[in-house]
Amino acid sequence: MIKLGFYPGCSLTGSSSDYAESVLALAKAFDLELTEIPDWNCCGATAAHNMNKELALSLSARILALAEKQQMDEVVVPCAACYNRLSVTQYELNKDADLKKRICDIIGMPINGNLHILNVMQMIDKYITGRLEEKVTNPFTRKVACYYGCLLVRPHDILKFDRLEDPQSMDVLMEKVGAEPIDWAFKTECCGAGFSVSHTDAVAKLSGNIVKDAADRGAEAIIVACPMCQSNLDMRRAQINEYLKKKTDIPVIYITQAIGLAVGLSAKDVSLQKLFVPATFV
Amino acid sequence: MSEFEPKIVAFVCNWCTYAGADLTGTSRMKYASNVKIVRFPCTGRIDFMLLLKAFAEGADGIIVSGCHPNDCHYTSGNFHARRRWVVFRGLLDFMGIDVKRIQFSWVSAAEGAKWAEIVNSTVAAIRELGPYIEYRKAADYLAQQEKEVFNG
Amino acid sequence: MSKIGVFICHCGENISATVDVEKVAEEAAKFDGVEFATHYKYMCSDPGQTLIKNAIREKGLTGVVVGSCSPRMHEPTFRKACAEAGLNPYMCEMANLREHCSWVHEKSEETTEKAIVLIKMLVEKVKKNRSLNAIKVPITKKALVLGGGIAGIQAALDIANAGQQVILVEKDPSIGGHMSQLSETFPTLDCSQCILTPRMVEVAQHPNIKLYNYAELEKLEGFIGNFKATIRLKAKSVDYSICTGCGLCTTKCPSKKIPSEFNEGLGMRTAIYTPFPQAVPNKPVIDRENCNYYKKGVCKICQKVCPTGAIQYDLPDELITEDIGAIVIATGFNVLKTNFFPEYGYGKYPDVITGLQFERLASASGPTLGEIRRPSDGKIPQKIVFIACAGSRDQAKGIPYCSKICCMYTAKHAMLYQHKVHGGESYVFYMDIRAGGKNYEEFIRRAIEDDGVNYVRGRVARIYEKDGKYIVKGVDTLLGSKQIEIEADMVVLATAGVANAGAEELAQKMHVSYDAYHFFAEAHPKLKPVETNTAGIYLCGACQAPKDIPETVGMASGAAAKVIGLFSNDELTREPLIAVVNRCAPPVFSTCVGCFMCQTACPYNAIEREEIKSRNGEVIKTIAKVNPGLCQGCGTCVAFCRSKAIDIQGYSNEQMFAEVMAMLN
Amino acid sequence: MGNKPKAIQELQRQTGVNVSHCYQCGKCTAGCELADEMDYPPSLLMHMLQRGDESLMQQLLHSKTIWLCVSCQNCVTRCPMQIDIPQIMDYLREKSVRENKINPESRDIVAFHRAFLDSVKFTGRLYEIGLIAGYKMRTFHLIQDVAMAPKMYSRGKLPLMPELVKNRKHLSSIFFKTKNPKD
Repeated sequence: MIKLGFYPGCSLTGSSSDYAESVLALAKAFDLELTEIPDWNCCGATAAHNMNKELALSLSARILALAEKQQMDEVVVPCAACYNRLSVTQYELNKDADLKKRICDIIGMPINGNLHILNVMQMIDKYITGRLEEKVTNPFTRKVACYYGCLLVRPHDILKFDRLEDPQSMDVLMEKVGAEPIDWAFKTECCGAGFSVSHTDAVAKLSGNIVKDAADRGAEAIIVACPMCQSNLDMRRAQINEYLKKKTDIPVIYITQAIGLAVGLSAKDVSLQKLFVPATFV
Repeated sequence: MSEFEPKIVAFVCNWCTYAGADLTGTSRMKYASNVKIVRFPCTGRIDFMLLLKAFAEGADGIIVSGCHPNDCHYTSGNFHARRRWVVFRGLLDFMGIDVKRIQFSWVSAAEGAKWAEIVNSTVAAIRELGPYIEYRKAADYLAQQEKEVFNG
Repeated sequence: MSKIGVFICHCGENISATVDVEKVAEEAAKFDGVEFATHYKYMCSDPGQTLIKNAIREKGLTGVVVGSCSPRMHEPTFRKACAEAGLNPYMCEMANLREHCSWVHEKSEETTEKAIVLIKMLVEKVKKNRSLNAIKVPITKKALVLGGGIAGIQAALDIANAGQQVILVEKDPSIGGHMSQLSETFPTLDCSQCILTPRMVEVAQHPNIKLYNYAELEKLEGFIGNFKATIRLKAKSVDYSICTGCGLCTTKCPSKKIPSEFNEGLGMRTAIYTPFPQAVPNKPVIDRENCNYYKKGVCKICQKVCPTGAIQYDLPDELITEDIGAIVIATGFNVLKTNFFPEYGYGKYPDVITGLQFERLASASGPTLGEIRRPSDGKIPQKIVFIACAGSRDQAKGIPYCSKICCMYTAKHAMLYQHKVHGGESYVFYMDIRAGGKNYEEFIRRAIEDDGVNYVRGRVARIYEKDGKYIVKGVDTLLGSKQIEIEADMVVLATAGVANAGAEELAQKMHVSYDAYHFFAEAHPKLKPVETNTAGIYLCGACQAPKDIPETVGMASGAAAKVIGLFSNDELTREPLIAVVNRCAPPVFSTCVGCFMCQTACPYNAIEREEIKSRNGEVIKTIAKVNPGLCQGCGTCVAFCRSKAIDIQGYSNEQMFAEVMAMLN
Repeated sequence: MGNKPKAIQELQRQTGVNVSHCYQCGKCTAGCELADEMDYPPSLLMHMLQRGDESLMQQLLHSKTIWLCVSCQNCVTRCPMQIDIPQIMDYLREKSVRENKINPESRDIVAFHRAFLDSVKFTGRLYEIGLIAGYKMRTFHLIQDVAMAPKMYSRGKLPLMPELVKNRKHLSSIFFKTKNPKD
């Protein structure tokens, strides 16, 4: 049993509980033990760094400090936004000793700044890939559009994950479980992110373009690894369809759900029933 | 302390820093007159024993300057100088000579302003550190010791 | 006992305005060993020099110190004056009272004081100076030109036409370079091949030019006038002395699917090939990596069909050495073609091509015989987008410089497209139009005004494919930064001009410097544009920076003129400021202990081993010896020498110590 | 940095971005997902900062642009000069809030951010019902998305009780110490 730190983030306790459940189910299936960072708080997301940089850094810093206190070496952060905020915060604090001191004073906790922050692809790549193909019992034989969004790959200098334009990590994993990833044009375009509530029109447009391109190119599912992307593409489908003036029914599935299904977990295990746009082919 | 005018020796290469210092002149930029330049063909030529000699003879500070890395007129002389400087710095530490008394820098033929800046900042830094007498003291002491040994 | 003369120059008022020159002369006269000291308004003027010469003769001076401007300015002047008066020129030193004293300090006692110390330093140095004689070296009157593009061709022809011998080395099977790939040339639109091929033939037929195609410089030793170049003649597998160039082999070769370098991958070639029909020499080589025989051991079809029996599979690479006196580097450039533009899909989308590929499409001798067709499906693009500055001026991609030629060739491409595809629509995305050059601006205007090319000021963010079209997402910054999207059939990237892949290695082989982008560095950006920092090695064309044809040709003729100038003498004079290893009487012979640390430090391989032998031939001692022809006088060896056996003339240990001591005491 | 206007010097000090680096190629705007909704697209914003004019700075602080930027980082990723425009956006937003210059049309967005932070402030984690309630109170968009709530609830995506951080004192001290005077 490999033990890893785990930072679910707020969305995964609420509107994206299906993501959390599928991550945990997949981890369990591969003997990974994910331990939550005790008493974790919200990373501050877009709101904090839009309004108050110091607050944004402090909120994320507290999480890093708590993880370090538990002597965690690696922390799995499935939410792309949290993954981004935590990585950027650690980077900025390591870069600027004065800033680090100031932030540590604010949170009243020390920070070393050598935590390994893993997104879901990195977790799978590091601890699951080797055993993945042999465990596939129910290949996910669908044409899929892997959608990365902004926060997994940018800023590249800090995250150093995959390549910037036309990233491949999800495509490679999906191929391993029998899917046929398509080449499409909106892999890293923004879905509208934090405007989900406050500027729904923009979300409908940006997410609409993404859904349309995937559907036009014959994808049967959009694969994601970010709760914001998922909720915008899935839960906002009504507004999207209105914008597109067309009914699209392509489901938006977390990569952990898709891989989970492929390795024999049930639809219920990976909370597939929670999708707004149902995956009818499963 | 304000009365103290440090003596500073600058060991520079002919192609970059000497020419850069010429440019400082042609641009009529002013700097402190404490620094006097000794011209070498290349920083690679600079025998660091000369630096010790300069301290022994009463220098309060030293500037060593040549072409930027990769710009050496002789391709690699400045790299040798840089390596030598790294080793030499360790030696200075060991001998208890304050490394701050030596300013090692790159000034190209186009950096007249940078030369003036380096001279002025070095003069200010050395003025801050005060006259350098420890080395001479040590040298005198050693000479004395030597004499005693030989005389018996 | 030294008899030193000190001469203080006022330099008009340049020195005397802040330095009390009279006092300096007065104080200098009191220095030990100074025979005579004076000051004068302009020491470099004729009367000033006469003053020095007379003093040398009358007072019998053994050394001279001139306190005036920088020695970088007038050292040759005063040394020459001394020589004319019978004093060894290397007994003259200059104290820099102007650039390092009067101009950088205010008028004050300290300034005068500093001037006095500067004079004292040089007086003490000159006391330790020794008479030196200039070194004479013979010159081998044969030039090596590296690279057979238009730069190399021009340089070789100019040198050869001046009656000197030239060896031209080209790495590819044919000379011609990038210019032979071009369709038409700006700003006149005359056909590139039509103006180039006669020159190529002239090279092949010139009695003074020896051409080595399919060859590369392996090693370079020696120094100006006396280089020794080792050249690798890559195995061609074809005996050129028998081959008639009939081309039968190339038509019968079964490996036909090799992307042609000449056609930038848009056409195919065979394994035994001449790159293009007008190649010089027009004889084939076998590309061993792609030949069936070399890969699988069977085939030999070319050998069977060859009417003269010229195919020889077991010919190895050959190394030859040539003595040469000067080198012209004309190795050219390349265009960025790697996977550098993920946002533009270059390498992923077949119809997103480079400017050089477009040249091949537009060329009458190209894969489409001059018709503009999409590489993917052969359709004629009805809407085409050109993107300028693809890679250039792009710090993020590591190329902050402007590639200089792209503005012009992009206008040319758009113009050619409009001429060839009637009713076609062309767009050029640009940031600035740089059209400095005779008739260049007019050319751009013609593209816009007469041929109706749409120029859009802005950069393209990304390109993606949708239903067989390429969606180009750009911006028009002149419409208040308005986004625009063009559905194009084809996209041409004006990719940056970059240094050749092997440029760095070649530079290191020849000891010439290069810049951060691996372009070779000229000795002076303005006044020595064709020289390198290494004497006897010259530069021309795009190996120094991207440049167009007229500029390249001009530079090539410039480099040729330098070579011809050098060869107009039989001997070369060099400054004797070089290192020497001391020698003394037996049984010591030299304080050199033979550790050869100096050898590892020397950037010029100038340190040799010298064996000292007894009368009966036994080796008593091996010591270092400096080759005076190779030594450039950097002195790095001097600082390395543990036993103080090696010293450099003009900057000897004695001299430098004397200077430092004089300054501080 | 010497002769630049104070406001631009301050911007450079805070963000590390030298606005002079921009040469107005427009690649940021070309790739920006929201540029067509912005009153000043990113490249225009950069040029306004380059001019250094105080009235232009005021226009930016009052702009919709700064609130429309979703920090997707497309611009900086593709910028040939690697100019960190999202950092500038963060800086201008914070300044706009501090100086009370938020564009009226962007109030919804700001209201959402505030509601978000409030929620975090009180519970330590985001409590979505609380967030939406707070947002609605601030904007009076009372009926927006009411249809979604039951769907979310039925899928277990909308817990009715907030998750609470135990050490809420620690959280409020962080909020207190980083407090923005105008907030």
